[in-house]
Amino acid sequence: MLVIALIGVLIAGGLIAWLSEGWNRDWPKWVSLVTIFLAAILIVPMFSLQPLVHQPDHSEWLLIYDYPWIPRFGISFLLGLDGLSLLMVALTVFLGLVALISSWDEIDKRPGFFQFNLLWTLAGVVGVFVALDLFLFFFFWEVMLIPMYLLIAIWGHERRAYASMKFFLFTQISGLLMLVSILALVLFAEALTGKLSFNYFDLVDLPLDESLSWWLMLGFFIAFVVKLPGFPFHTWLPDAHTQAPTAASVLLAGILLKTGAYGLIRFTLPLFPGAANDIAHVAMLLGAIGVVYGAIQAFSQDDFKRLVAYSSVSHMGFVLIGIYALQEITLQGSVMQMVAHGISTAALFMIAGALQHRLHTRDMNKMGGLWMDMPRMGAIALFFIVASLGMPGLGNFVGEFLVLMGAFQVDLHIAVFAALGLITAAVYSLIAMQKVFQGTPTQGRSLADFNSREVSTMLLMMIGLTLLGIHPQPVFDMVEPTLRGVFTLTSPAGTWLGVSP
Amino acid sequence: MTEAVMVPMEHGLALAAILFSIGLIGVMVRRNIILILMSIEVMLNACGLAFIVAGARWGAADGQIMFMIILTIAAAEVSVGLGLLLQVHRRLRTIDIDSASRLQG
Amino acid sequence: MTESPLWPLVVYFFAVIALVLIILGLSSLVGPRSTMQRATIEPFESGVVGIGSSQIPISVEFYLIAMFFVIFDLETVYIFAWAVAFFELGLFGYLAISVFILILVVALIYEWKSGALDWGVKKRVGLRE
Amino acid sequence: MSGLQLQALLPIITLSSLILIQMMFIAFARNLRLTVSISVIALLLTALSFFPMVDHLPISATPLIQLDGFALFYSGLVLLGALMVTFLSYDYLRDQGERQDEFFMLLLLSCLGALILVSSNHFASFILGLELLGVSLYTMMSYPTRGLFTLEAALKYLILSGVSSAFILFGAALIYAIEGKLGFTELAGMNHTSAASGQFILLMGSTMIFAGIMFKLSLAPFHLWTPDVYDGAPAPVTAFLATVSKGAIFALALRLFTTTGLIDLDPLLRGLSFVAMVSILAGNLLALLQDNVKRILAYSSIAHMGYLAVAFVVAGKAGGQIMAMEAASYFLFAYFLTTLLAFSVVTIMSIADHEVDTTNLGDYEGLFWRRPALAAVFTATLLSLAGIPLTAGFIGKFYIFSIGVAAEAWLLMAFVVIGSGIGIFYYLRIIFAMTKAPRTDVKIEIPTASGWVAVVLTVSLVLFGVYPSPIIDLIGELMISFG
Repeated sequence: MLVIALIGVLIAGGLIAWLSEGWNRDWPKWVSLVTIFLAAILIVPMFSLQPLVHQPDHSEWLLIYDYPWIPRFGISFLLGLDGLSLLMVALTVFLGLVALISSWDEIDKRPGFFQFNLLWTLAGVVGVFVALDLFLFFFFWEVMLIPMYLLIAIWGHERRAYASMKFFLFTQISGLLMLVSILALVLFAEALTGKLSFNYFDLVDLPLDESLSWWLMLGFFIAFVVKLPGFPFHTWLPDAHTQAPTAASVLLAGILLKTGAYGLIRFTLPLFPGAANDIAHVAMLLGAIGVVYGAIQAFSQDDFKRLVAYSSVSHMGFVLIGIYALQEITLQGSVMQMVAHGISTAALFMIAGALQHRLHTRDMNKMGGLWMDMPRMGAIALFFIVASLGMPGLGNFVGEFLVLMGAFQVDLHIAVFAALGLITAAVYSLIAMQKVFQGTPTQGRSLADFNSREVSTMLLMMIGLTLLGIHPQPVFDMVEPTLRGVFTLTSPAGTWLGVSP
Repeated sequence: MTEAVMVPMEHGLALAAILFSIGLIGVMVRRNIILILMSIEVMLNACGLAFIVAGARWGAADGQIMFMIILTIAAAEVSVGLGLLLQVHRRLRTIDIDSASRLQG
Repeated sequence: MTESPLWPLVVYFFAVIALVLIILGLSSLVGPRSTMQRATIEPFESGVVGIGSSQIPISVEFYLIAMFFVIFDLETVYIFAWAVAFFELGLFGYLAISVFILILVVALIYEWKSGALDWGVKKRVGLRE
Repeated sequence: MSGLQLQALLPIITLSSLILIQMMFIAFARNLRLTVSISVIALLLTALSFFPMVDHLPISATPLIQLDGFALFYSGLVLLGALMVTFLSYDYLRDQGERQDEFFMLLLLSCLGALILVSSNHFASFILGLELLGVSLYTMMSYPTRGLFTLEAALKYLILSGVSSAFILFGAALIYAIEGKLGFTELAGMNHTSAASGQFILLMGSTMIFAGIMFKLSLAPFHLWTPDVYDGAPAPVTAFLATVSKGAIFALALRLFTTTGLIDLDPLLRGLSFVAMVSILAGNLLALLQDNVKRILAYSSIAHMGYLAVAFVVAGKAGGQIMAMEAASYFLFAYFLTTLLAFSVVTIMSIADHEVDTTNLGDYEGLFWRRPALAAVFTATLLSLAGIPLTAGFIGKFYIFSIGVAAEAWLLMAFVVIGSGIGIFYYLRIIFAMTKAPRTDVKIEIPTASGWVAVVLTVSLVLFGVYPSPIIDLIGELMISFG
C-alpha cells in the first residue's frame, strides 16, 4: 500500500492546501510542507524492501499492486516499484521539498491553488514512475501536465501565455502519438496472445513484425524524447523554463525531464528491443548534437534562467547517449546523470529564482559583483556551477564519465563529439559565474543574502551531490537489477558486468 | 388498368425531382423570407408527389399516408415560419433575409 | 415496369439544374445594368407618379386566422381518412381518432384562453410588442 | 395491440398526456414554478415508465417503434439532457418578464420528438419525430425576448432544417419507390436489387438522406449554420440543440444506416470518412479564429461530430459494428455531460445580461479570481472537450482512438490526432483568458438550480472519467439487445 498511500497523501494534501487558503493565506504552504514530509516518511521504509523472489515472473520488483480498473479493456490499476522507480520517486519528493522552499515567499496570489498544482504535479510524476499498466501510465503522463501548465500559465513571468501553450502542445501531441502506439501495440498483442491487456508484463518483448514494432517504437520514442528533451524537439524547454515560476522550473528541470528518460528505459527499450537497437545510432547522434548544441546555445545567453535551461538540454543529451549506447556502464551512467542533473539544475534554478526575486531581472549583464553583497549565495552558486560542468568528485562527473566511457566503445566519433560538450560547458558555466558574481559591484545596493532556510536546503543538495560523487555504489546497486533486465533484453549477446569504479 | 395506359414511375419521379430542384433553387436565390418559405413548401410537396408516385407503383396506401404526414409537417413548418416572420417584421419592418442577418459567420 | 429506361430521369434531373443555372447565369451576365436614378425604383404608372406604398399593412389577425385554418383543415384531412376506413378500423380506430380530436380540443381551449382568438386586443402570448 | 406493445408505448403516452395537462394548467392557472415542476415530474415519470419493459427487450410496438437497449440508452440520455436544460432555462427565463411558461411546454414537446426519434424504426416515425423535435426547437429559440439574434437564429435554423427534412423525405421516397418498404428492418439487406436503374435511384435516395442527416448533425460540408445558430440561440436552448437534438438524430442515423445496411454502400462509406476528416479539420481550424465562447463551442461541436463520424465509418467496416456502437454511445455520453456543463456555465454567466448572452472571451477574463469554483468547473469542461484524463471526455476520446486503431483506419486516426492537437490550443486559450487579471469585479450570482446542475454534472464528469466501468458495462449490456 505504500505507493498508493504516497500518491494519495500528495493528492489529498493538494486539496487540503487549496481549501485551507480560504481560512488563512499562510496555511497552504505549511500544509504542503507537512504533506511532503509525510510523503518522505512514507518513502523511508521503501528502501528496506526486499525483491519479490517468491514471484518468479517479476522477481526484480520490490512491490507490485494489481487491481482491476476497466476490465472491458483489460486495464488494471497496476503499480510496480523497483530500484529505478524508487530512486526516481525519492528524487521527486526531495525536489518537491526544494521547490516548495524556493517558492516560500515568492507566491502572493492564490497560494492555495499554487500549492494544489505543485502537489498534484508531484502526484502525477510519482504515478508516472510507478505505473506499469500502459493506460495508467498514459493517464498519469497526461495528468502531470495540467497542473504544470497552470503553474506556468498563472504564476509565470512576462511571456507565460506563449511558453505554457508551447509546453502543453508539444507534450500533448507527442502524448497522443504515444497513445496511438499504445493502442496499436495492445491490439496487435491481442491478435498474438488472444488477450486484451494493457499490462506491462504481457507486452514486454513480443514477437512483433519488424516494421510494425519499428513504427510503434517511434511513437513512444518521440513522446519521450520530446520530454527529455532531445535535440530536434527541445524548443519548448527554454521558454517553459524561463517563463515558469521558480518552483515550476525546479520541478520541470528536476523531475519532469527525467520522466522522459525513465520512459525510454522502462518502456521503449524493453517493449521493442529489436527496434531500439535499430534506432540506437540515430538516438546517440541526437544526444550528441543535443549536448553540443545546448552548450553552444547556453554560451550565447544573457538570461540566466535561459542559460541553465540550455545547459540542461546539453546534460540530458548525455542521458540519451547513455541509454542508447546500450552498455551496462552507460545505462548506469545515465541514471546517475539523471539524479545528479536533477539536483544540480534544481539548485541552479533556485539560485536564479532567488536572484530574480532580489534583483527583478534575469539579465546577467545587469548583474555582477554580487559576491560582495551575497557571499553565501556566491559560494553555493560556485559549487553548483562547477558541479554542473562536471567537476570530478561530484555526481555529474560520475554520470558523464561513465556515459562517455561506454560510448567510446560503441561509437568513437559520437563520443568524441559529445566530449566537446564538456569543454563548452566549462566555458559557459564559468562565464556565467564571472558575469553574475565577480566583477565590480554596483554601488548603493543592499541585497539580502541567502537566509538559513535557503542555505539549509542548499546544503542538503550539496551533500547529496558530493555523496553521489564520492560513493555512487549504492545507487548503482539499487538500479542494477532493472538495468540488467533491460540490458539482457536489448543485447542478448552482451554479458552484464556491473559497475564498480 | 393495364400497363399500356400507365405512366412509368420514372417520369413521375422525374417530375417530382424537377419540382424539388426548383424549390431548392428558390430557397437558395430568394431573399424574401415568405418566398423562401414557399419554396420550402414546394420542396416538401415534391416529396409528397414522389411518395404518391411510388405508392402508385406498389399499389399500397403507404404513399398517401406519408403524403398526409408531409402535409402536416409542411403546415407546422409554415405556421411557425409565419410566426417568426411576424416577429421579425415587428422588429425590423422588413422581411428581407439579408437585413435580418447581422451575425457574422 | 421498373425496367423502362432510366435515362429520362437522369436527363430530366440534370437538365433542370443545368437549365436553371444557365438562365440565372446568363441573366446576370447579359442582363441590363440599370443605373440607379430617382425614378428607377418607382413603379411605372404610365407617367403618373405613384402615391403611397403598394404594401398596405395587413392586420396580423389575418395571418393567425390563416394558420388556424391550415392547422384545423389538416385535422379534417385525418378525420376524413379515418372516416373512409371506418368499418375496417373498428373500435380501436374510433378510440384513436377520439384521442386525436381530444388533443386538438385541448389545443383549441389553450389558444382560446391565451387569447389567440380575440381580435384586435393585443394581450396575446406569442406576439409581444 | 398486445399489452407488451402498449407498455412499449407507455413512455410516449405518459409524456404526451402530461404535456396536455401542463397545457391546461398554463391555460387556466399560469404560474411558472408550477409549470416547471410539472415539466420535471413529466420527465421523471417518463424515465420511470421505461423500467417495466427492461426485462423483455427488444419490443417492437407497431412497425413504427422499436424499443431495444440502444433506444433505452439514448432515451435515458435525452431525458437527462432535457431535465438539465429545464433547470437551466428556469434560471435563465425566471426574470425575463411574464408568460415564459410555454417555453417549458415546447421543451417537453421536443423531448417527446427526440424520444420518438431514438426508438423509431420506420421512416414515418422518423419524420414525425424529427419534425416534432425541430419545430418546437426553433420555437424555443425565438421564445425569449432577447434582442434580434435569437429570431435570426431561429429563422436560419427553420429554413435549413426545413430543407434538410425535405432532402430526407425525398430520399425516403426514392428508396420507397425502389423497395416498396418504409420500415428499417424490412429494408434490411435491400441494396441487392437487380436493375441498374434501381441501384442508381437507391444510391441517390440514400445519399439525399445522408445529406439531410449531415445537415442536422452539422457535419462539415453542411456545417455553415451551426455557429450562427449556436451564437444566436439563448444558452439553454443551445445546450438542448447541441445535446438532445444532435444525440437523438445521431442515434437514429446509427440505427437507420446499420439496420438497413445502407452503410454497406461503398460510396456512402467513403463519403462518410471524407465528411469525418473535413469536419474534424474544419471545426478545429475555424474555432481558432473565434473570440466568442459560444462560437468556439459550436466549432468544437462540429469537430466532435467528426470524431463520432469516425465511429460511424468503423461501424461500416466488417466486424466493427458492435464495438463502434459502444464507442459512439460512450463518446456521446461524455459529450452530453461536457456540453451540458459548458452551456450551464455560459448560462450562469449570461443570466445577469438581458440583451445578449455574455459570450465574449473578454467577459471570461479573470474568472479564476472572481469565481474560482465556476472557473474550475469550466476548466474541467474544456479539458474534457480536449480529451485530457481525469474527465469523461478522455475515455470517449480513448474509445474513438481504440476503434480507429482496431479498424486500422490510420488516415482517420492521423486526422483525429491533428484535430485534437489543434483543439487543445483554443481550449487552453479560454482557460488562459480565465487566469488573466479580471477586468471588472462585478459579483457573478450563481442561481440555485443551475448551480446544482453544474455540481452534479461536474461530479459525474470526473467520476466517469476516473472510473468509467459502470457506464461501459451498462452500454455493453444494452447494446446486446440491439435490433
